[in-house]
Amino acid sequence: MSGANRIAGQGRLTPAKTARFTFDGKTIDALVGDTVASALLANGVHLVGRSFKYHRPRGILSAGPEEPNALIDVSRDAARRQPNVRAPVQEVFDGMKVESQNRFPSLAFDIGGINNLLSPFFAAGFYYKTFMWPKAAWEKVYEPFIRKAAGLGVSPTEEDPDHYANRYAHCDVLVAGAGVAGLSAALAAAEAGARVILVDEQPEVGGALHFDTSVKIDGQSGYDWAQATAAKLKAMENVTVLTRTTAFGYYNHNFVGLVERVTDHLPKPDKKLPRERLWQVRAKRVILATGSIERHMVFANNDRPGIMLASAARTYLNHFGVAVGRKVGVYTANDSAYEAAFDLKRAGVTIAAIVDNRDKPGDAVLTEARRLGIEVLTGHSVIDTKGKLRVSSMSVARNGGGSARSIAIDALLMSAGWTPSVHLFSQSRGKVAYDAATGRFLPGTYAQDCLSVGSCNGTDGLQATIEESLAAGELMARATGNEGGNKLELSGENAFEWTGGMAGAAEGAGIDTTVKAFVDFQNDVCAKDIRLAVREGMHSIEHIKRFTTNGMATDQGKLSNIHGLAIASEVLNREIPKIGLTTFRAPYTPVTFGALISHSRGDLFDPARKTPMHAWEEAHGAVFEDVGNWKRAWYYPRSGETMHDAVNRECRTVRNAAGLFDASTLGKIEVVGPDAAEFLNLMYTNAWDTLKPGRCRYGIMLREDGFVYDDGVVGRLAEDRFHVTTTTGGAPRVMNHMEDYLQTEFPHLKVWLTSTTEQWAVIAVQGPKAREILEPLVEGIDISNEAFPHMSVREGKICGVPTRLFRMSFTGEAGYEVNVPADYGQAIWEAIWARAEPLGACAYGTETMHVLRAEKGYIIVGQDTDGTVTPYDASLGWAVSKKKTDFVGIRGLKRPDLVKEGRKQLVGLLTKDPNVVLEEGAQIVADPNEPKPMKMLGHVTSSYWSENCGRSIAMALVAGGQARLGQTLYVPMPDRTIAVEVSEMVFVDKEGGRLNG
Amino acid sequence: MRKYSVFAVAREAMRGHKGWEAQWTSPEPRKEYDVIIVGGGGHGLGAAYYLAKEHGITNIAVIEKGWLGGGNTGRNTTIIRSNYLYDESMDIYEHSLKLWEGLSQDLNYNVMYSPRGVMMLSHNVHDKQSFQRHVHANRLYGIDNEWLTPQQAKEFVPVLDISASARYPINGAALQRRGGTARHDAVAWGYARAASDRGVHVIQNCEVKGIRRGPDGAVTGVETSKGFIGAKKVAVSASGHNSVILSMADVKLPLHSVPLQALVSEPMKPIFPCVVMSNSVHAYISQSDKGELVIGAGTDQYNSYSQTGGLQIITHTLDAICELFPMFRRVKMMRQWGGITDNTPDRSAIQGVTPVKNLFVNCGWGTGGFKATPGSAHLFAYLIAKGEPHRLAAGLTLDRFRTGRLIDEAAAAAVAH
Amino acid sequence: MADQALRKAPLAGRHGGSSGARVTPADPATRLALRAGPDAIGTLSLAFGLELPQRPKTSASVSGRHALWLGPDEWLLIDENGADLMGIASGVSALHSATDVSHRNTAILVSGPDAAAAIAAACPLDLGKSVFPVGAAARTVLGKIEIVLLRTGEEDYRVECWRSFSSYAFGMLVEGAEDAGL
Amino acid sequence: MLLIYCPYCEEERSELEFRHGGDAHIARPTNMADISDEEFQEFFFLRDNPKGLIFERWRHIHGCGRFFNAARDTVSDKFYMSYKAGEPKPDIPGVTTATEKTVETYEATEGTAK
Repeated sequence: MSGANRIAGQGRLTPAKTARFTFDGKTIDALVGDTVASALLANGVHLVGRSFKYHRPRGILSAGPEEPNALIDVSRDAARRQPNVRAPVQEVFDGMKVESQNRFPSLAFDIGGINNLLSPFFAAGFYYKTFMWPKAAWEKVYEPFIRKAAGLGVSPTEEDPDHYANRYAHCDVLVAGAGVAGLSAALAAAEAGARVILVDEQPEVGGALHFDTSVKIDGQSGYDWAQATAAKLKAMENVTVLTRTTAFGYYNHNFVGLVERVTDHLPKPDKKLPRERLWQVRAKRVILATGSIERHMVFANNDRPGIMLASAARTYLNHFGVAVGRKVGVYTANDSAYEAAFDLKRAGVTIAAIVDNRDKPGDAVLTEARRLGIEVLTGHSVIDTKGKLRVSSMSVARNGGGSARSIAIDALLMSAGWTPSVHLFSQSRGKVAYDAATGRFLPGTYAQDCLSVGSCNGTDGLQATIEESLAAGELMARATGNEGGNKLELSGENAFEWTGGMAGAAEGAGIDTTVKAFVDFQNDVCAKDIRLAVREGMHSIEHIKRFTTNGMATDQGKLSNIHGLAIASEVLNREIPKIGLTTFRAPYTPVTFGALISHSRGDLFDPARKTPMHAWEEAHGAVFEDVGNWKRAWYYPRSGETMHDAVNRECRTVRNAAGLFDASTLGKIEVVGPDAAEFLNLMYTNAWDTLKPGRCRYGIMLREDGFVYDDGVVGRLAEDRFHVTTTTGGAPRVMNHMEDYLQTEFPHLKVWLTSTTEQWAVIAVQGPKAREILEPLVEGIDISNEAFPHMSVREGKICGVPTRLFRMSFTGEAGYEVNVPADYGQAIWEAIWARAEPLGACAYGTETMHVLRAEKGYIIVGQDTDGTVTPYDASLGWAVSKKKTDFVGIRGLKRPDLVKEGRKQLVGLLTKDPNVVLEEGAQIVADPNEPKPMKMLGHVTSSYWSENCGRSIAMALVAGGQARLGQTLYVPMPDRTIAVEVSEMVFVDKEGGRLNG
Repeated sequence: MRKYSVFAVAREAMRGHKGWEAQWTSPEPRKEYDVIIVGGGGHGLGAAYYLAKEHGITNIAVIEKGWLGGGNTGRNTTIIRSNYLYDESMDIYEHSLKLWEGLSQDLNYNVMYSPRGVMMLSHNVHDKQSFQRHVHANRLYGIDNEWLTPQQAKEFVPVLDISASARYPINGAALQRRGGTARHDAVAWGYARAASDRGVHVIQNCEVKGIRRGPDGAVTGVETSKGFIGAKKVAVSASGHNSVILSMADVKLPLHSVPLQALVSEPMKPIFPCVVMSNSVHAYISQSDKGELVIGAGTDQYNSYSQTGGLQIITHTLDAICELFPMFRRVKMMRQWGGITDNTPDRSAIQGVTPVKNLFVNCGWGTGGFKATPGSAHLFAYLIAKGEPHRLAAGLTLDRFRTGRLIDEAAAAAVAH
Repeated sequence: MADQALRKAPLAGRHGGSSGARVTPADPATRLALRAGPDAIGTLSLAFGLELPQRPKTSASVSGRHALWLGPDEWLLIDENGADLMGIASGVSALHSATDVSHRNTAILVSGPDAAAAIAAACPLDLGKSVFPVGAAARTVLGKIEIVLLRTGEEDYRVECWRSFSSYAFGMLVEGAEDAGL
Repeated sequence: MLLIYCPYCEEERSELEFRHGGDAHIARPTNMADISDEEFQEFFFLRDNPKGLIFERWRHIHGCGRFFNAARDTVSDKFYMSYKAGEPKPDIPGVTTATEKTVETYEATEGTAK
């Protein structure tokens, strides 16, 4: 039922629990617990994918995340589709849809396979040498062709409906990997009382115990011991065990990123479950028990479907109960592959031969092979294979020459030995060291508080691994202050100790430059390509990698790196460590963007800040604009009004009657203490000690380099208390800027700062009827012109609520800004509105605010200034104290280029045709007929239709602007040139009488 | 040197590619050179090439601590554009872009310059003002850069979400069609091959340990891990490490070096046609010829020479990418990495003489040096040969930090570029 | 003379979370940003009726009034009963700065066995029992915003944030609570 | 993501709570108005940008709010110590320069291809 190659009595899956999915439309019967790879193999499907460059048929190489070939597209529904999934990692579930990738029209017949025939032309780096003529053809012809042929899966095109979660976690000891080593270490640390997190990428703990059935620990089978140990750990309060969880990145200061796959194996996941959960772990200590990965053998045509790693075949048999073939060959340079042959043989599979590249395999495995009647060809190599969509035979020859013998097979298992997984160690910035005796890179110098144990540390032997791991677990627990527990002891035994291993091309990979002996399967990098790279002068392993793309595929060189290095080493005749190792970078295996962003999507992507009056504004039809994180009412269109209509109406209304404006987003800082005035003297260009309580002043803040940083109105509430306002966008940085100077430059000053931006809702009431609107609502403040003149502040009540009432104006009209505690904002707004509306007032938004202030020539920092403008450039020289001996920016202002003639200065611009509104950002020239590049004198910073003036108005930064008043300049646009006259910046009420109205 | 061509490739294909020679030679250093260039990245190798080609100086060594192109040349996201704001910036980047347009042919090396367009998304009124200022300035200078409506932007990049319901809706975009990408390694290799062909010595694994000066204070050569090498002129172009090298001659620079991170996704079939940048949501993205989405992240906040950075920088960038392109949430990050960028206070480069005679510096390209490679190299060669800056690089001199004549692209480049 | 206006809390009507972690808006409270040097601590403590904490990450609480250590010269005072904290401060002559932030902040209560895990969805602080016991308080971050966190019970936390960020904070805590409660 | 010891909070906290504040121990001249252009350039722009030991400012902006100083290695990113603002620059015994190689190097290129 679940596949013809399922062997009764083998494996750990339950035959009664079945699942069904489709592969390229064909129904596949599987068992719950199968991976796509094991299910396909059980059903005799070996052809699973096509390679990247030559589109060669490819099968399943591995049983783990190192898989380079069997990449598939997995979907639950149209929007839940995931390309480039590793078939040996993806667990099956009922109803899943699996498609092969990178083939057209079908997996068995792929037109792209032509590339394989053309491969002599497509040698490594060929594209650097051609496609140069004609010039435009690269982008128009060659590149689109290459792009279409490359790539693997197809990107999702719909928004991902799944959600993802994040968890920050802290622990004493994080253990990465839950094989023998990791479980032992976690157990020892946990028994000592440490807060432990144990993670493993597989659905169940056990690591190599999944396939290595010869291991016994504490008298149990290794796999059973692992499950029992995990159960014990899970029951402990101080331990978190996470399976299906990959430690993908090891960052600074023992910060480790984990990704937990929560639902990808479930047929009908609960909608509440996140698809994946990101764990951001800060561990006091880390134990790396990441094991090792078996390498393939490099020989001619080593990539046919049916050729796979020996340990993978063992996993498929011992865990999934699947025989990967019926007549299986083995090609190895390592003892471990023999055990695959033994297991398969015992399960009834024919072993065609074990071809051992070595003259002398380990005695124990040799003896056992003979006992089982398996032919062993020592000192031999597989020099070629045959079989179009699945391997059908191997050619075997004695090393050093001699005639080849063809042996019929339907699967070929290979092992060139084991590569310790030092990825996380290396990501932690530890330095690996090459162990020449065993031909491995092993952890050398540690950079962080971590230890490697087990085979990733080069520890061979089960008992040695257990003892090392227990000791490490205890040591790390003790180092983090845990005193509990007793010393643990565990005994392990296994059938065979493994020896051997090789790196690089075996015999039969050929120095022949036409042989395809694959080093990197996915990227189709062959031994000959590496040799070519070296011939072309690529002597650094990084150059070799980049020139050939070896190790740059989705498996990031887990299988290919060491082979590539060994081949380069041989050609260059230099030892491996002299060629170097490419840097291991996170992630260990690819991680979805969704998991990495976790909650940061939709409303949680970025906070949308709303003022206390937002609901009213929304209800009254406001259109909002984004200003920093804030949503601000932009304008209030009435039925049938365009933006232009609405803004014109609002502008007229404010000047003729009055308007209400939500100014709550302006930054506010309470500056309190006996030295408050002295502090502000240093922070602003103006003088503050002369400001009387109850009065306000407009202040300019500079950076130390003399350029305008922020501005705002500051009110003095008492001798020792100021209410400072900042621009909306500038609020946080101004606060930080002030704290910086206060704490580090002027710590002797007795003054404290508190952000009060959000304490106050601010309602600006502006216009000739402003006083009439407010007067009856205000208690305890005489707001008459005499008692409360322009630029004053008082504390009192409005509608029974405490208020800080400012008499100030950013419109040029008589105006007030009503500050009330934020929770009362909407109620007070409504109360004011109830009086304002019958008097003909309107609510206005930021656009009208911009127009009105421009009519008065008031600048907006960040729009009319850009970080290169001094107060003098902005005609604000009057606000720079001449008496003070110090303020931030005093020296910067005097630098040669800041006092030079001809600087860009802020001026007004009037178009000759009053109906033409300039575009903001448009550039200004003196000679419109000058050829390009033209000399640009400056640009338009603000430009509006002014309904009140009945014409357009603009502000601009113009070189030597003040000296050009009255001059005609030009604004060349794509379709015409606009003539403008340089003018003063005040367009309405030049005398300022309305302010005091 | 054998010319690269389709015919050469075909000929070699017939004989197993046995005839290719080393792209550059790796000789032992001479006792003395006319010019030593410190830093074997694109800028340094390019300067050597142009010195040889245009100024007749061939007795040159390019000294590289690691492997050619192993610094920021080989670590960036390969964006090329010239739509900068200030004259000084337009001068250099447009000069560079013009050289990019003929670089493959000039070097006889396909650097895969691909003018697929660089689109900068505008999300609010402030963005629009700023981008239109760029568009107009570029137009009057003679640089292509056009303003697109949201609909026009979507026609160019079909995967763009221009709905009003986005957190930061798109209200337009600036597009430079001549902008695009190139193959970063090929730039280093192409210059190295062409320079080597003209007699330049390319010396790898040679670390500069000191700068020697004569009695008159002028440089006389460099101490290296391969011993002392004399030089009449020393030119430093060692991105990320310029402060360290220049400090050997007691020259202090207005630089701070910070890690800049980037990442690629797994390869996928073509879905993304050009480069898209967004300053407001802090993201930039393109798709490589291999099919990987290439995504630039931000810089870490602290000085570091570590070529690594924090995960939060990556996640922050991906937040923005997935906000702009929600279909990419199921795409996987395959590899992240970092480079060391040296940044100036005004985010514009420094190229010029130093207080030490015959010591020249090219630094401070920050997060955007790749696009400048040919232009910077070409003008740096002029500076080294003539002893004074070329007209197009005259604004990049060091004295602007004394006088205050800053080229403040910082505001325009709030996001790494 | 106008009537007392209606008060409208930013999170009015919101609720959420899971059986493992309930997320609810706190009632309005009065709050004070209090700054003072060491000399004034005694006098201020007396005036406010609780000992201003002087150790990092600690707080003091007396019948609904809390004083949270935020920095070496900085406390956040919260009075759940709405006492006039500014009034109390104005009676203290020792050098200090008191600023009313009652409306700047709003608070969210997270309660239940999975409360800590819910907060850990976006807060990098170690909330382990030994390092963040009942009474512990700290200013920290929650996703992209700043919060002040106070552990009020074994399974109870008070999350203070600025009002315009409260919707984001609430949404984040609800997502965290949903995931933590699974 | 760094783990930073705050001398005021007396414990290590996540980098997410901190903001870097540039080089430490650069005192603002008390006679600011009178310094020369060169002195201003030195004070405001020129930096050592050291590879190895750096003294830098941090602000625990989302914690206690305090500015403080730290000694760190810019190659390994390891902190040697943190100390309160205003305290003198400490001696970090035996540390002056880079402690490890920083770029991906390979050792030699002398060997030629076979």
